[in-house]
Amino acid sequence: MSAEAVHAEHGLEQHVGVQYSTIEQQNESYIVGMWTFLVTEIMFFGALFLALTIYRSLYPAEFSEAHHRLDKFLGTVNTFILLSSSFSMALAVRYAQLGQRKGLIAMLLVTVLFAAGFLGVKSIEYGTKFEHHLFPGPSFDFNYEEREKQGIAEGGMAARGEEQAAVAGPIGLETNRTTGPVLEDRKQMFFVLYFAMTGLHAIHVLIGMVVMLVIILLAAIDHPAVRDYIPIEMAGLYWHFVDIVWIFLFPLLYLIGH
Amino acid sequence: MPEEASTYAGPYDLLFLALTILTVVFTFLVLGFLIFLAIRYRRGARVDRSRPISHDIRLELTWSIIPLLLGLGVFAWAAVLFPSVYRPPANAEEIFVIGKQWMWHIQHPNGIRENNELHVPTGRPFKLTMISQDVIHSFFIPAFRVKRDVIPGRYTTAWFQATKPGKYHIFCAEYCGTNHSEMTGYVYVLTPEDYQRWVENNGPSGEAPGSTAVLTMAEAGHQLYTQLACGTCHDPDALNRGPLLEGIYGTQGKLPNGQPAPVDNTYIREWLLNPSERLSQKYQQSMPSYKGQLTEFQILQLAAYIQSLRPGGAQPPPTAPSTPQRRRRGGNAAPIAAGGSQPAAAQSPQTTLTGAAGATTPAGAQATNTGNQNGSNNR
Amino acid sequence: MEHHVLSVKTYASVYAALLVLLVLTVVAANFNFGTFNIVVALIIGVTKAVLVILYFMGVKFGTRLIWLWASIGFVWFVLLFLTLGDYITRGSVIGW
Amino acid sequence: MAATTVEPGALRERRTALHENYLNVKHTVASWLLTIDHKRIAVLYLVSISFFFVIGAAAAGMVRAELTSHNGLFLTNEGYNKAFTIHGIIMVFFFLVPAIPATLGNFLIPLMIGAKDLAFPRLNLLSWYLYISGGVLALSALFLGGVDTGWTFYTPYSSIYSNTNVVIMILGIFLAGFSSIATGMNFIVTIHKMRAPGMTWFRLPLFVWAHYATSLIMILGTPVVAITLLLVVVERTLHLGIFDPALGGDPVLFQHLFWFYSHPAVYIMIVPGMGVVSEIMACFSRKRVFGYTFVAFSSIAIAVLGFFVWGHHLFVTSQSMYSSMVFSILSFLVAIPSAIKVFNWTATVYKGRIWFTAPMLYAMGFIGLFTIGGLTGLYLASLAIDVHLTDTYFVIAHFHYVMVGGQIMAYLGGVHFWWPKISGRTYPEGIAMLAAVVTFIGFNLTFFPQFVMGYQGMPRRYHIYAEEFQFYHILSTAGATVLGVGYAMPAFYLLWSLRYGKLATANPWGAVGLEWMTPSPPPTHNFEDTPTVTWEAYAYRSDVEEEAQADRESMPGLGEAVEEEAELDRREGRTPPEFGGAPAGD
Repeated sequence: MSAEAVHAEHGLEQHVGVQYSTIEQQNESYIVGMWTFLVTEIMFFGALFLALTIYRSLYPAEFSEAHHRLDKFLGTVNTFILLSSSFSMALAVRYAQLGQRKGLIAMLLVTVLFAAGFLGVKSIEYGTKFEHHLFPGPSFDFNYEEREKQGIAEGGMAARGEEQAAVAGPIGLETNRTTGPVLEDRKQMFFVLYFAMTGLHAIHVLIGMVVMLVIILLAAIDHPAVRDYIPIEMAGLYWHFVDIVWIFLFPLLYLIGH
Repeated sequence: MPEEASTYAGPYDLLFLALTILTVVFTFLVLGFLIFLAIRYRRGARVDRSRPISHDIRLELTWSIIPLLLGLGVFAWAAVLFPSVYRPPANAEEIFVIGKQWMWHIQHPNGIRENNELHVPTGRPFKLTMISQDVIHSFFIPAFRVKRDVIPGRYTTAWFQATKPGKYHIFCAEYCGTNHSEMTGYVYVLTPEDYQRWVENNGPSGEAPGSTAVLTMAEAGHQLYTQLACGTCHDPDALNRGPLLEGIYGTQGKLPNGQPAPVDNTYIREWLLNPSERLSQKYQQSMPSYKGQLTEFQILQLAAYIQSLRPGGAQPPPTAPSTPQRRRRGGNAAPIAAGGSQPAAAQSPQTTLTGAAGATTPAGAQATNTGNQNGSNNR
Repeated sequence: MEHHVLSVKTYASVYAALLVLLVLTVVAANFNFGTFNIVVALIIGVTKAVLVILYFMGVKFGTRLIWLWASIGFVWFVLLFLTLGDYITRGSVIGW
Repeated sequence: MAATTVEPGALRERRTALHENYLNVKHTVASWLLTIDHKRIAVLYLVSISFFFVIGAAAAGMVRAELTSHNGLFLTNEGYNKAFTIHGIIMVFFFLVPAIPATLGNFLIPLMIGAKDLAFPRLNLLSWYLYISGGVLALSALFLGGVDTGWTFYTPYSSIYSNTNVVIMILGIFLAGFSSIATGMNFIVTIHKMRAPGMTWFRLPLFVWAHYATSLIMILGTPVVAITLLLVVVERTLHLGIFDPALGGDPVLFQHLFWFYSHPAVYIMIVPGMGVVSEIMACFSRKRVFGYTFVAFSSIAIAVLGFFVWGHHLFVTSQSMYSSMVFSILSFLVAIPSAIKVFNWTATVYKGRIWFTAPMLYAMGFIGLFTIGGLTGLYLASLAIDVHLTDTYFVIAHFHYVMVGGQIMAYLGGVHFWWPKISGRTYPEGIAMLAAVVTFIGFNLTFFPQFVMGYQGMPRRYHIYAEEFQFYHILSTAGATVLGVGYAMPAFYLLWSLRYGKLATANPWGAVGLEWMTPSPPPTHNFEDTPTVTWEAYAYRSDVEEEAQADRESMPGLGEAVEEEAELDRREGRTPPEFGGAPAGD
């Protein structure tokens, strides 16, 4: 049985797990472990980025047209918010390394507020998309907003469908599988990917918020689990990763394509 | 050794044989050495074990590089053969294959339809243009060593030139649902003379009772063109509401999303199903989407019609090239020997070509009314 | 693992650089460089990501092991895009 | 029983029986279900994957029985589709992927590198619970009526057309995937950071190298298939188009993403088996594995190159010609490290002292079957040849040779080899050797005919098939019966040995390696003192004249083990001499 090593640094007490022999070994194990986890996260998002790239290359015109429906201003605001939250998170980790509990709590609170702000803006964006029938599915109607502006939104797709039928004539032929009145599949594909990617990202933001809130609570009662800076550093790595995902989502979804 | 019945089967089997020899030699080499050494150096055996070696870089490199070279040789051989697998020769005649759960629909350019059966003559190359109506299938003729996935939403091609008359399996090789193992059929390879006779008899009796005579693909496409009132915009006298179609096939066009592409079946399919209003402003009226309203066959028929339109504006479709003069089905000859296809149904007298024009069930509807009992009972 | 406490000033300058890059990418999006739109956006994005990784995530001062694992993910991410090879060359040969 | 001749000595045997070990330290159910001891978790995994193996094997039995008749024997079309789907899903995701890593790997990696546990013991337990929850979901999908998509879940069949329990099954696989990711993360960090002092990378047993390579694939590939299957769920439940061609999607993209994981996943299944075989070959040849460095790096090469070859599953699916050519040549490249391994194992035997035991027979069987399986893989990597062979029984035969012939032979060999260490008992050697031979014969009888009928064009997933294939199918089913007997035998005698087997000494095989230097079964924290490694891996010496003494005296590693065991009492209480150095970092 190895004696439990106690390591003091910057006045922090760290508990060494029985499987480790030194605190350095334990610390680096946790950080490397976190990085391997982030690697899986990269690959997790990777498949979606690949799908986005492929469908964009297959349907460049449609994707370009569709991406103009995203709110560039709100997207920029959100990027700003996330970058700022990354900054505050980095400072939080710094306070943790220095063992300054108050600074840690304050910076984490700021980060949580930024995260909440991000989700708030995101929900406004999502709400607008729902309102404009841009959420993919049977109610998807790419031109809804345009026609609403022109005051002929009544009837929506139904009217459009009839119009189509009138043009095509009642041919009564054997049909392919009915796909509903959706004619703008490829523009819809953009929104499928938009919601899938930003949705998955938003879930990650939410998880990050929960983690930070837990750390704040534990730090507030000076729980031994967070006296050590490693848990905060791990949370920080995760949070910066979430930020990086957005750094790429923002231009690829909101900006690219003319 | 499975039967070789196409021009591709011979080269294929040669490569297969070479690889098999390689495999057998290597397997026996490795296993022989392993067993020999294991017995020779078994515990208790009095053999010389002095100076054992635990590594030897030259040996390692030898047995890395030799297999690598052999492997690259096999790769090269297979890669040289590969481009010919799916690239049809220029003179190949086209056959259209539609896969659907759980049946193969086949249509020859001359209009003959078959279900789960395919009649071809020896000595002529055929190009298969294939698309699926639902899930992914795979058109597989083992005797020809030909296989290609049949994918929804996209044309795939394969080709073959049969060499040996006979009856060979068609399988669906990609799992496609409940009756996957029954999505089979036969390809009947006939001598050119037998094939000629078979064509003259209009092939199997696959038509619905009361339907019209067999239209060529282009004729059926013309019917559809009329029926869908495509002429409103695309006829020469349509005041330029839409682009003229004469001679457009094979030229360079623009896809609905603005990308340049050659005008071919894929191109026409794209315009029919996914037209874009944005890019058709040149014309007064935009192209509607026919998504969900045309079968895959009908799309191919329209494409065949457009292909048949030569510059100069001749509206009546010419007869399909390189097929013998069509006759109405009358059963004047016995079924072809190898065929096994009994013209059981629809012995009724045939009406003329235009008989059903304007009715609600033109050529396309026949795809569903598969009166053909041959395909499903052949097993 | 030696941990390396960076100064607030370092973090602040990285943050400032990130904001500048953000402005840059938004401004650049207003110009049409054709196919280079995506290149420009990606260059800026990668720069931002590298800044975050090196400084905020502390990889710059990490051990070799951390460097290894921080890079593996991105290498494999690129590997995934081998798939594009299929889509780019599809249809370039008749029959395929 | 040769197993106990190496280290006789009643005193030590009594000690082995009485010492406190991971098995007898506590007996409550909770002490098992809440354990964070890697060895207990390995046992939990061993029991659970055996359970899933039985289910998968039952489905295989149904499939084989059904195929004796060319018109279908007792299953409907749907029933047959569900049977082979269950067989595939259970065997791949719930047996083959976790089989060696989660049981033997979990048990042995800390022991082999001289660690007290994995780096993250709780994560390890979580991984087992994820696996079990995934398994429960998969079983509920089965009992709610099954799934008929095949284990490949190709769209659009799985996302739109199938009306079976695809969603539940996918969620089950999703959870099992995360269990696999957790295991992989744990192994990687453990191997990097937890090695005992002196245990440098090139002193690691090849088993550990193989698991490092496997873990790479687990954490780099699994997330891709997880998100892909999740997209299928989204497409099914919300009717969005991602892979649906009717909505502008590309069904082939699914295949790309699926095989990006699932081809490397084949190496998840086979590489750990290669690690096991390296251990066994070295031990029973009494020789260092020939070309240690080459074998070690070939594992990594297989893992890395394995990620470049997925496109060879798409040669006939309309993948572009150039893309296919690139994937084909890369597939040939990945064959080289596999060939290197096979040649090196063969060379290991040269001038060794071969001790024929059940594990050795399994290992030799593995080499034989893997050679055939690997070489037939070249057929499928060859562009033109694959066109005819893909989706036929040739493919079935090929991957069963690799995954069943290879992996399960290695798994059984490993279980026998380390059974004394895991259970503290020895198994009956004679019957075990018989079982190995029966398995080998049964396997070849089952799957060799499938090569022949595959070449003749028998498509996979058919239960109504052309009559000319029936002969081969009957042969195959007969072989499967023999194979079934071969698999059932170990289940009986291993269970029997738990109670009636002889007590095992710490090192019944006279093997070299840290895991043999601790009592059987090991105590909870593996080593009483953290060992310091001063010798190379596989420090067997075979240049001995006197065979009688060789086992005891001529091998430094074994010598130390024997000595340590003999002097255990005297050494107790003494502080370990070399302990305290920095952990072997890199």
